[in-house]
Amino acid sequence: MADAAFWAICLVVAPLFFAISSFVRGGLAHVFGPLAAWLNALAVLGLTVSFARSGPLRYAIGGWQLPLGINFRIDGLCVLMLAMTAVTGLAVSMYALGYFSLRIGSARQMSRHEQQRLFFWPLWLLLWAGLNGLYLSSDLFNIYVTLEITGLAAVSLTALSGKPAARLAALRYLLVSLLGSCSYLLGVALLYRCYGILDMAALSRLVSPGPLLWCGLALLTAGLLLKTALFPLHFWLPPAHANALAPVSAILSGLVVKASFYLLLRLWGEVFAQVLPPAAYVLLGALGCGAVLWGAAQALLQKRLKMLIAYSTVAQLGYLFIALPLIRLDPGPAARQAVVLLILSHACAKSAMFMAAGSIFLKAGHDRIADLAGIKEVLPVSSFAFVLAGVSLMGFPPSGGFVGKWLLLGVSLAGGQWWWGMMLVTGSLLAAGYVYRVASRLLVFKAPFFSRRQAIPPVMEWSAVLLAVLAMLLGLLAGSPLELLAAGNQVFSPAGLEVLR
Amino acid sequence: MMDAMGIFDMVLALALPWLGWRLLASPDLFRAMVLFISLGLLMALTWVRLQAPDVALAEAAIGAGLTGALFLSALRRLERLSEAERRLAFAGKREEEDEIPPERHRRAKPVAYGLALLLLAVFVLLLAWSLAQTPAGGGLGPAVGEQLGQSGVRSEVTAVLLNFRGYDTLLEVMVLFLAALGVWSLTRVRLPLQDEEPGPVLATLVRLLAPLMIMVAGYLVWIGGSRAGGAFQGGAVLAAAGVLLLLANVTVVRQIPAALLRWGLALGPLLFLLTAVVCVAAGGNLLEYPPQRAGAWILLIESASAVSIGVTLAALYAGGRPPEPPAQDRGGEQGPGRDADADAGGRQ
Amino acid sequence: MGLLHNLGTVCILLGIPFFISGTIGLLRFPDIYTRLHALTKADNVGLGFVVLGLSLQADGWHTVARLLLIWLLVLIASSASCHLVARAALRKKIEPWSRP
Amino acid sequence: MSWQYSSAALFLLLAIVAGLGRILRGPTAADSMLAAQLFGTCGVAILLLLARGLEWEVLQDIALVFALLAALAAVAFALRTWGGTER
Amino acid sequence: MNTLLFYDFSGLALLAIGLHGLIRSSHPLRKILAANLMTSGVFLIMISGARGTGQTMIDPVPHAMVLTGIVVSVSTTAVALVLVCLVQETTNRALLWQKRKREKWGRTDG
Repeated sequence: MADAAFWAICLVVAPLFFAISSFVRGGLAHVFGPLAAWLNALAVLGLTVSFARSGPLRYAIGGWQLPLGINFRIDGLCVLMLAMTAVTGLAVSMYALGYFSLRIGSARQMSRHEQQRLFFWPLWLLLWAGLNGLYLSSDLFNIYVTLEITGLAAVSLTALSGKPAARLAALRYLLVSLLGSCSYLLGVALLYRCYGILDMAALSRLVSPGPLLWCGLALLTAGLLLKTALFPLHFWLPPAHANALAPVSAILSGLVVKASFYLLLRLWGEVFAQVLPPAAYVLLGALGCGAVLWGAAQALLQKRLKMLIAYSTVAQLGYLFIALPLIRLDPGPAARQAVVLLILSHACAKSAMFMAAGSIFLKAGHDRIADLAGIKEVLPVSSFAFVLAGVSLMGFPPSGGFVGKWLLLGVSLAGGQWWWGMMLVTGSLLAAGYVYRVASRLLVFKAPFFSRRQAIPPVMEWSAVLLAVLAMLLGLLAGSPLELLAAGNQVFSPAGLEVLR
Repeated sequence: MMDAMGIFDMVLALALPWLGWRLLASPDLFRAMVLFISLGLLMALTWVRLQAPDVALAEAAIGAGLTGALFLSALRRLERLSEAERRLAFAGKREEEDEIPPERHRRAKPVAYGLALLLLAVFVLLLAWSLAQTPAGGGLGPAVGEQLGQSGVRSEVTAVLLNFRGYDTLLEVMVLFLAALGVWSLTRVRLPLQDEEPGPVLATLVRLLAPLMIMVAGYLVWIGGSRAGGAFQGGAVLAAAGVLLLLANVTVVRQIPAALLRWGLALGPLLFLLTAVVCVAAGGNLLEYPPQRAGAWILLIESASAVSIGVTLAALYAGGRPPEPPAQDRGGEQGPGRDADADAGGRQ
Repeated sequence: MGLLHNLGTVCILLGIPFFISGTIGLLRFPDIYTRLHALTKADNVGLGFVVLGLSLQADGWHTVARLLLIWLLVLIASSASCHLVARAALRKKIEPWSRP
Repeated sequence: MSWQYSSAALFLLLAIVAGLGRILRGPTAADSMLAAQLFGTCGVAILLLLARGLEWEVLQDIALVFALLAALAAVAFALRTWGGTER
Repeated sequence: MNTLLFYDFSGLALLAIGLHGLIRSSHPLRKILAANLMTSGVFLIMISGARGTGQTMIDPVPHAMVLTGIVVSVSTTAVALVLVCLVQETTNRALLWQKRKREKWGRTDG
């Protein structure tokens, strides 16, 4: 019975089960968490193998056929996103294992530290189950519920650090995600009222231009843009990602933001591809350019390391939105493969960066960039991980970011719209700016660095390095994941839809 | 011309936005919350007029009962803080504040606000026009009607919730569990000091109403199969009983051991998950009940979920995790009085 | 059978003026304590008449029993809450209205 | 649905809306507490009349839950003033 | 203009009022009240769309969606309210909002 459907069920049921059991048996939380992480990695491996063999699959939950029941749709893009979540999630879980095993000095923080350790694992596993459910499901309302699980778990994790700034950021994050979910729900309601169907694949065949369709689609997109923190709506992201605990920031920036972009990619690339005018794609691309410029500018000005990384997330998301008009421009697979590659490499690189920053913060006691000089003497591995992740974020060959941007550059020049390519290049230069700003502090040799006697467990440093190396190697071994994408089906071109029945 | 029920609909449809507007515009927060509860009850009447009895029950129990009680307890906590704040008169007892970015007060420029209002108005008009344009297309009603036979229950909404789209409800119960988990991770519950016994009238009222509420909750879960009712509505009424007990500060509620509470929260989600997995083990798809005994499975899931929903919503009203017994809290840091969690630095 | 139905209708129509008088009392009375009287006493009698009328027209004893249970519950709840509200008002030292 | 039920229900709804007018204007917070009272009686009456008029048994269950919830709201409002005060 | 559109427009009005309140109001409790108003407006639009033309059966799927939506909105509201109390407690300054006038209970009290 070890076919793709079985592994898909394990991907949703296992994290939920371990989340509940780690809540009930608080003492064993730090055992259930990593166990669930390894099981998840195993399930994704099984899913990839059986998917490569048997091709795309639709699984009817509860045995009810399409118009009524909810379906899992397992295709190339879904497997890649699950693999990204599994790999990054495994690295973050190992990092968190080390992070929470640290004994914090004073007794006063003992119970606070104890609470964080107890509640981190159930919240993180519920978030993970929400992400897996979101990538697998092909039903718009079911995706609304998984978005809620992911959003609520992310807010609770942000507020877990207990500091006033983190709680204020969590409250603002919650209000924004409340507004986003409400507009997404209204969009789903209007589409259901118009077409009477909730499934994405079926909807893409029924869709025809009409006033209610435009309103519904506009609301869906507005809700998802709020949750992806695209440029004008990004105000809630930096404080939330910077003030959270180190493993939580890695999860938020690496994985949670990707879920809503994945949905936008599905809706704009596949479901409503025929109906949407090119001008809409150009608008999103323009907002993406704004995000790249504004994010990079802010990152250059930041004094705190984690704020710099958070603003770099805003900038990197801009690249993904620049890829949308290019997908519309080029019928071939190049732009689609590029955007998937950018998503994968950003997830690994950004998580590695936040993990390294977390180790640096624990060792230095602060994260002011100006005073970090000479830390490489004390934390060589984490500094190397940070710089390596920064380099792959910049899009330096052979990293995944480089291959993605190179493909996009090719598409934009071939299609004659050179301004997207030009924006990619300036964005990369700006990214180089803020990465070198930090790297120069980390790598330069300076007077002995005053640091706490805090011994950083090696698992924390090496999980960050491995993830950074993976982000770097993604460019070289880009072949296998991308042919997975093709093997499944031409995800976004109309030809692919017939396969989905 | 318009018969009496047509006027009834018109009055109701006009009363809702009017009440919503006055609610947000009212200067006093307590009155805003009373109006919010009245709006919830009027909304329940609207659901009755729109032939949605299940939603009317849920709106009355959760929308008006639970959410209103949540708001009132939050307002009470905030006011108690402002009083305590005045007593402290900023004596500087606060630990050195974590460096919070100074909030640039974006003066609400009238131009930007006017523009946003205009944009909102245009979009609402566009939406209104397009709603009027498109006839309400036939939804999945007929499809549900055909398959109702094999769903094991007679009420359509319960069939859709528990069988056709059972996966949604599984994730739904997880959302509630997650909310309780989030609230527990944020703070510890602050039980009000018992400075005076609740009056005799209140005590008898609670002694009368609480058991009746629990009975009605059981009735709603049982009737859920054939008529309006079910796990959510039953759970909500159960939670209303819990809220009543918490409000009247009944001492038995405080002695509930934390372990029992944890199992109460985890029972529904865990059982739902296990039945889903057992269906797979029995050879069907996820959540595919054996056809002939689907009704029994659904009732089992509903009753377990109702208990858990009741406990979860009451825990949400309590607003924090139960105080740990001193033995477990090795750190001995029993945050006296206000549980000032804020400890700057140390953990980022 | 028509007699019971008509009697029921008469009872229902008798109940409505009580509700209206309760509402008018609520609107026009000078202070909280008198409004409490208006609302609690008049409306409950009105509800009693409506329940009586409906039970006359009811098709079975179980409906009558259910209606009476609901009415009894409303009676208990409104009298208790009237007491609680009045006590709360007194605690807030709201002076009862006296003829100027 | 025969006229007496629908007209009675209409009058009761107008009574509720008029009552809400008082709650909006009511000078003291105690006046706002009357809302629960108002819905407890008029709301339940409307539901019972609609139950009989539309021949719909379910509405009586809703009326029962309404009565319970109005009682809970009234207790919540009243306790609002002198409930246990934390330190 | 059948009665169906009454409830549609009423839901739309609730949505607009809620959105305006969410943006305009400064006290976080009012923001959460406004958010709940918005979701009620969305539910009203969903359910009034479910009542097909006269003779066709009522469509139960929007009812199930609204039930799920109500439970989601009560969970989010509960977490939001606890967060507001904590933010007020620890920072003691209304950072998210500027307190133009102190929301005091009973100010209008007799």
